[in-house]
Amino acid sequence: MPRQKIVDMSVDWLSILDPEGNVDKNLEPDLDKGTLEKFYRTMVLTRMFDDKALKLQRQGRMLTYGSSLGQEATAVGSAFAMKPDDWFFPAFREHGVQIARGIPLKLLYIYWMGSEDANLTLPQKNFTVAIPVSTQVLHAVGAAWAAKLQKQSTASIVYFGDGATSEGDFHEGMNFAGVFKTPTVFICQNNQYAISLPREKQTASKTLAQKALAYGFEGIQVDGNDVLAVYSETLAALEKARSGGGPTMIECVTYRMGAHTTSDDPTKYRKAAEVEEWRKKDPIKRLRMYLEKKGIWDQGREDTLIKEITGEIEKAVEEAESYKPPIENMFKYVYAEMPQHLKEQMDELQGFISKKKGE
Amino acid sequence: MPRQKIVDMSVDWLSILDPEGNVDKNLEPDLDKGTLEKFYRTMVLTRMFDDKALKLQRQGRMLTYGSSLGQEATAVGSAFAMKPDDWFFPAFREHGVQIARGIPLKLLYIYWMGSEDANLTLPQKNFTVAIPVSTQVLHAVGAAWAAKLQKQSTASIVYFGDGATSEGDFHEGMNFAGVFKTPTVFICQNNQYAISLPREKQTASKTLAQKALAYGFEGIQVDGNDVLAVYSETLAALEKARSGGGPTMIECVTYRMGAHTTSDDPTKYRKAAEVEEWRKKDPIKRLRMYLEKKGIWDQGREDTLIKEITGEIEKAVEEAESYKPPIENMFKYVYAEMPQHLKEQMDELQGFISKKKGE
Amino acid sequence: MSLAKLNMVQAINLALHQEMEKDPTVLVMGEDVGVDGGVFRVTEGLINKFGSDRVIDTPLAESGIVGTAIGMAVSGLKPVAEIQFEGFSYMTIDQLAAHASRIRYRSRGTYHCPLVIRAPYGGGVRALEHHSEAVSTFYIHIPGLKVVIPSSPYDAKGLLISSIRDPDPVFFFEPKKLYRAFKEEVPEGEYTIPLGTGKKLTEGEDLTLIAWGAMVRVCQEAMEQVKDLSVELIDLRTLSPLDDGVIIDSVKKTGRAVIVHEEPRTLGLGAEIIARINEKALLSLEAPVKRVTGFDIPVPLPKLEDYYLPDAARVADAIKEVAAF
Amino acid sequence: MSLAKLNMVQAINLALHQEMEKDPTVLVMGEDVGVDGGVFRVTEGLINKFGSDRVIDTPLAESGIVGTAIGMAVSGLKPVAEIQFEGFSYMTIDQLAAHASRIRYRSRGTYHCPLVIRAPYGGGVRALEHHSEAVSTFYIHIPGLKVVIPSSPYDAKGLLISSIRDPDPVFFFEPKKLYRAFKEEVPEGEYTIPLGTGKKLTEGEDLTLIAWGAMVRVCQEAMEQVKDLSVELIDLRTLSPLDDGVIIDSVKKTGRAVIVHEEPRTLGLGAEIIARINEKALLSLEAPVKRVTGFDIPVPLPKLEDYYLPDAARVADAIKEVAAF
Ligand SMILES: Cc1ncc(C[n+]2csc(CCOP(=O)(O)OP(=O)(O)O)c2C)c(N)n1
Ligand SMILES: Cc1ncc(C[n+]2csc(CCOP(=O)(O)OP(=O)(O)O)c2C)c(N)n1
Ligand SMILES: [Mg+2]
Ligand SMILES: [Mg+2]
Repeated sequence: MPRQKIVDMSVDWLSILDPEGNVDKNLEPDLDKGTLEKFYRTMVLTRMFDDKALKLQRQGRMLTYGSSLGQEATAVGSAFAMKPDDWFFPAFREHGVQIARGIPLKLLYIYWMGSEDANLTLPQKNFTVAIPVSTQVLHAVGAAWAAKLQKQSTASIVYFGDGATSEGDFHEGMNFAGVFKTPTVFICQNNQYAISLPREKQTASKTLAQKALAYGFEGIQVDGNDVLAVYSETLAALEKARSGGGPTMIECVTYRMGAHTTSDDPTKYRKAAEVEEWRKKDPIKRLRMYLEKKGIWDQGREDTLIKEITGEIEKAVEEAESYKPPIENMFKYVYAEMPQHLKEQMDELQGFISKKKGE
Repeated sequence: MPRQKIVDMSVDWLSILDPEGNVDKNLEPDLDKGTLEKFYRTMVLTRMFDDKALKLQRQGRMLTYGSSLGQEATAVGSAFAMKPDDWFFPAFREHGVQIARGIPLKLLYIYWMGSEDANLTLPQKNFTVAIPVSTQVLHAVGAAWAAKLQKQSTASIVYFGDGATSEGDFHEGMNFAGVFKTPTVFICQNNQYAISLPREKQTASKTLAQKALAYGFEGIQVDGNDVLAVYSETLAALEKARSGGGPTMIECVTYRMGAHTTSDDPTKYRKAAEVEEWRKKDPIKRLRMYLEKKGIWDQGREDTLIKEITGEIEKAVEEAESYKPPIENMFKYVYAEMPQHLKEQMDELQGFISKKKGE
Repeated sequence: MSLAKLNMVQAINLALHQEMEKDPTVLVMGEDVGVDGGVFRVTEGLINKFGSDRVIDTPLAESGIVGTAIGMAVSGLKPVAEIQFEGFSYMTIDQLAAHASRIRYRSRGTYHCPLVIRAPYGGGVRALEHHSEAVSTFYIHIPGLKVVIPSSPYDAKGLLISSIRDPDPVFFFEPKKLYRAFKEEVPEGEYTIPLGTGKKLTEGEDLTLIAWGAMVRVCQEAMEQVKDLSVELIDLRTLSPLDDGVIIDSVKKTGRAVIVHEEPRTLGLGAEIIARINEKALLSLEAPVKRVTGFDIPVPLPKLEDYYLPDAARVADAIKEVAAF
Repeated sequence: MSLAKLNMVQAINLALHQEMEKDPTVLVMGEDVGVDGGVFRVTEGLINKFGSDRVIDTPLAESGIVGTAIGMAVSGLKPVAEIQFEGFSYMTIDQLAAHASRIRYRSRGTYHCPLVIRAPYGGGVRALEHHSEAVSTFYIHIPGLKVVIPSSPYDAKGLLISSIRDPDPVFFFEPKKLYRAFKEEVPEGEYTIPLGTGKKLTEGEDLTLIAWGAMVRVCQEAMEQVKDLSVELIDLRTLSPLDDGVIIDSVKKTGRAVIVHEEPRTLGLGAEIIARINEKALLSLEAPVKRVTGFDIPVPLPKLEDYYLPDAARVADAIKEVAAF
């Protein structure tokens, strides 16, 4: 047969909890009350953490900051699918995952206030924020590969945006993962924009999930504002990874409700109407409706929760703001042992500082 | 529908002329005698050019050289589908394309004997050899894009190997091509190896052609030892490109019959039996059988052709070997105008040379 | 020629407008340069005027941007490609070092590559990691590439026009600290400043002070603190090819020099400048040349960044030390 | 300790064998390093001994190799990654500059990155484009990364073992011209040479001659041509961190220096060495330090390559010139 079809491929879409809080009974994950409350609490905490950060930034008390408003389901749903021993590799918008993974709020604020010292006590298996887009994909594949080579049944999970799929490192990482069947879960937070560039202009492929097929493994698209879908699919992918089934890419279809960062003005490139459409799909609202329907949640609990979280955040901000990094930390962590030229440079700086003080 | 198939994709395979020289009548391209003879002649010339290069290399008269033995159909079939005005971007194994595009044999030998001066008279729209694997993919996309922006109906065509598909630049180039619908044809010479790495270990995807689907455009796999299939498919892809239909990737399934380069020993990583299997699929042999069946070719013409080509090659080698590049060319072509520090460095070198001569 | 008071962003924007108007082969490309007008608003307004075929929002891929721009440049266009922050320019080094800078050489003049890469540059704006780096060394060390960095709106316009018109690839770095730091009079019309020429900003007898980009301002401030000394301030403007003539002439006169840069000290351009002084004016030197630079560490996040960047006090201190040697 | 006569390829191969045997976390990865044994046969035999989980043939992707190796290093392995030729190392600069070199710094010691990148290095073997380049500057200028280049089989083994055991990332360059150029006695057992230390190969009074890698041999040849002069030859061995102590001590004694390197002159390490001499020993200098280097051009293809590379005659000439100054 001289002309014939030799490859046939497809991509699925998954949603479980719709914007009105209705659940698909066949797909509904079996989660107890406590777990659901934890999901909800962490999503609300993430949103309030975020909101506080934006306020601080406006007051000049923080660096440029990228809000995760609207993406809380993707972050929290995937994070709670992980085990503590799984490696987590964030981009820069994964506040929700970091919070769910137990990184103290105070450290997150210290980082975004401008000090690497936030990471002095970073809990293990949580990697540092990656600013250069998509570079962390390779690290996650390497860490997963290491686990596999060391016969550990742990996985690694890496986060990146729709824009990140255009970078060479994304490609090289996906390909290594396919070839070496590394236990890696690729979470693409497709929030529809890379700064001002809309998803359709980022790539001509119909979905981002289908990119996985180019590397010989499965890609799936889920409703990223549906915490149950994100959780279920991540859980399955991690389980598959840990048991030798290789990598999976999960495209979480969500929306960046806020600006790209505090330096960005999204009105330049998108319509208010579009944002309003997505507001109806809010991930927290729909989880709350689901919990209310289940009788797990009510206004009283909501009020208590908000009060509790407000207190936590105030305390974290206070602690973070009082932190002053020692100058020598600039030199101390470049190498395990400080080489001669850095000693000289540190002395030069410290000499200069004391001289100025003396003047 | 909470779980549903949302993307469906496929890849085709094409062959027209089988290893015994039998043609598929429905797909057979309508080529006149002269054209078919030109195909054949150029394939034989490529093989003999190559053979001579290997001999010269063994005698220390050439640099490391990568033979295209066995890949002549891919090179020549695709080259004759181009128009002179289409841009051609080679990797380093595209001797057959270069020959078909009219680059004098002498220049090819000068280059592989170790001088950039080969390119002093390189015919326009033929780009220089790219040594770093897959980097040229981006240039081809850029050139095609430029043509589109300038409203020229020309295409660009770029060659790379199976190994090249793993590089970030391949990915970025394919993605740009998809997004901007650039008139680019991507010819992947899948010769089954990247030095020692077999195709299956390069990527876990079933075909290389399907990688195009990740960028939203068509990929097809053709029998790369079938000059008619390669020609037909390239012709169609170029025509589509020139008329605004965007890019296409063509995976030509072929085999590197020789070593990776003259520095390589393929017995370290592959079996003789595998090579023998592929010898049966030789692209030149099958074209010759086809021509013979058509009554266009016979032993007499073969003998004449070989003699003619032998003469051409001898002459080209002789001319190439007598070429001595002027030393100042090292400095002359770094910038349009030689900056002061290079003048000083050139003077330094020339002063030193004349001093030594004087001693 | 009429003048307008412009900051550096406006001056660069004006240069882009004018060059695009004058030469239909000039185009602008990069991440968010179109509809958004660039994250620093440097390309604002261009897309409305020239359309999306000449002001192109690209996918997020730095090697892709530079690599496709090379293909365009080779086939007759003049792309001005933006890399959003200097800290992501590392991803372009391969295409620049292996290709853009060698196309003329490798093809023996059959092809050339009139490409400009623009990127914001350097520290002092309280930014995230990789957004405060001074990365010139990587590019200065690539033969066949030119490297330019202006220190004022006037120079920015003139140097950018020259870069666009240059037939060879140019990396044009824009000191982001100066983007909106001050305005000055900039001619409305076109003018060029030749690449490869430094400029004496002041004449002096006692000491030569050498800087570029944002450090020029720091040096000017420092000079206010050492008014008793006669300092000759040189703004290099082009880092490659290096105008060692202006440096050597000055050092021959003053016998003393201080070099100020944000780049990490080891193999920052200061090293090369000292090497050239050593080669061409050693006997004139009355004191070791002193470098006031970034340290050999990653640029710290903002809480410690001020300790990293040379400031007027450190520079003034160095001037006094060298003058007193 | 018993000795064997080994060339540099054999010495490196032995070091890899021994470190892999000793430490189960050490692994080798790269293009063609497994079944093929490496294009220069440096990793020959490893896969048979240690299997394909510890000697890994990777896909063709340099950033991928280094980036995944970083992930491995962070999680407790010690990858020794090969980049097939130095001219393809440009593709690794982003992962090295943005990540490997900063992981300890950024994480404040929570993570570190014990990674070795090996690559053949430099010219003189009549190779294709990008196969003859000396690219050290790019890596020396990255704070947090170490750069090593041996000049002999003995040093290659000792320095590679130190590099593998180093808790920080090291770029280990192997001068390919020396791979099989000569054999010398190399101890069978393990030994280390501390990183960051240069070595005096000869004691001398008249002039300090500084080199590394393949240029050390060129310098030794040159010294044969200037036997009337007493030359102190220093082999730096580690380019970063730079052992300026051994240089300064020597120059203080001799008052004259010649630096020889294959790297393009502008911002080759020679510049930094001159800067350090200027800073720490200027008053001892009796003549300008001279650089004999590659020119500021792309390395020419072999027909002109000999004019590019410093050779014994050029070095001898420079020595005479500086000595006579
Ligand atoms: C390599 C690189 N290029 C450019 C940038 C500047 N930048 C920061 S975020 C961003 C967009 C990222 O888009 P996406 O991957 O979709 O993630 P999102 O911001 O939407 O979460 C860009 C261009 C960067 N950080 N890294
Ligand atoms: C970026 C880069 N990495 C490594 C090499 C060394 N190298 C030359 S050819 C080659 C294999 C290429 O394989 P493929 O793309 O399949 O082309 P083929 O040689 O089979 O024609 C390698 C690894 C290179 N030239 N460029
Ligand atoms: Mg996004
Ligand atoms: Mg191949």
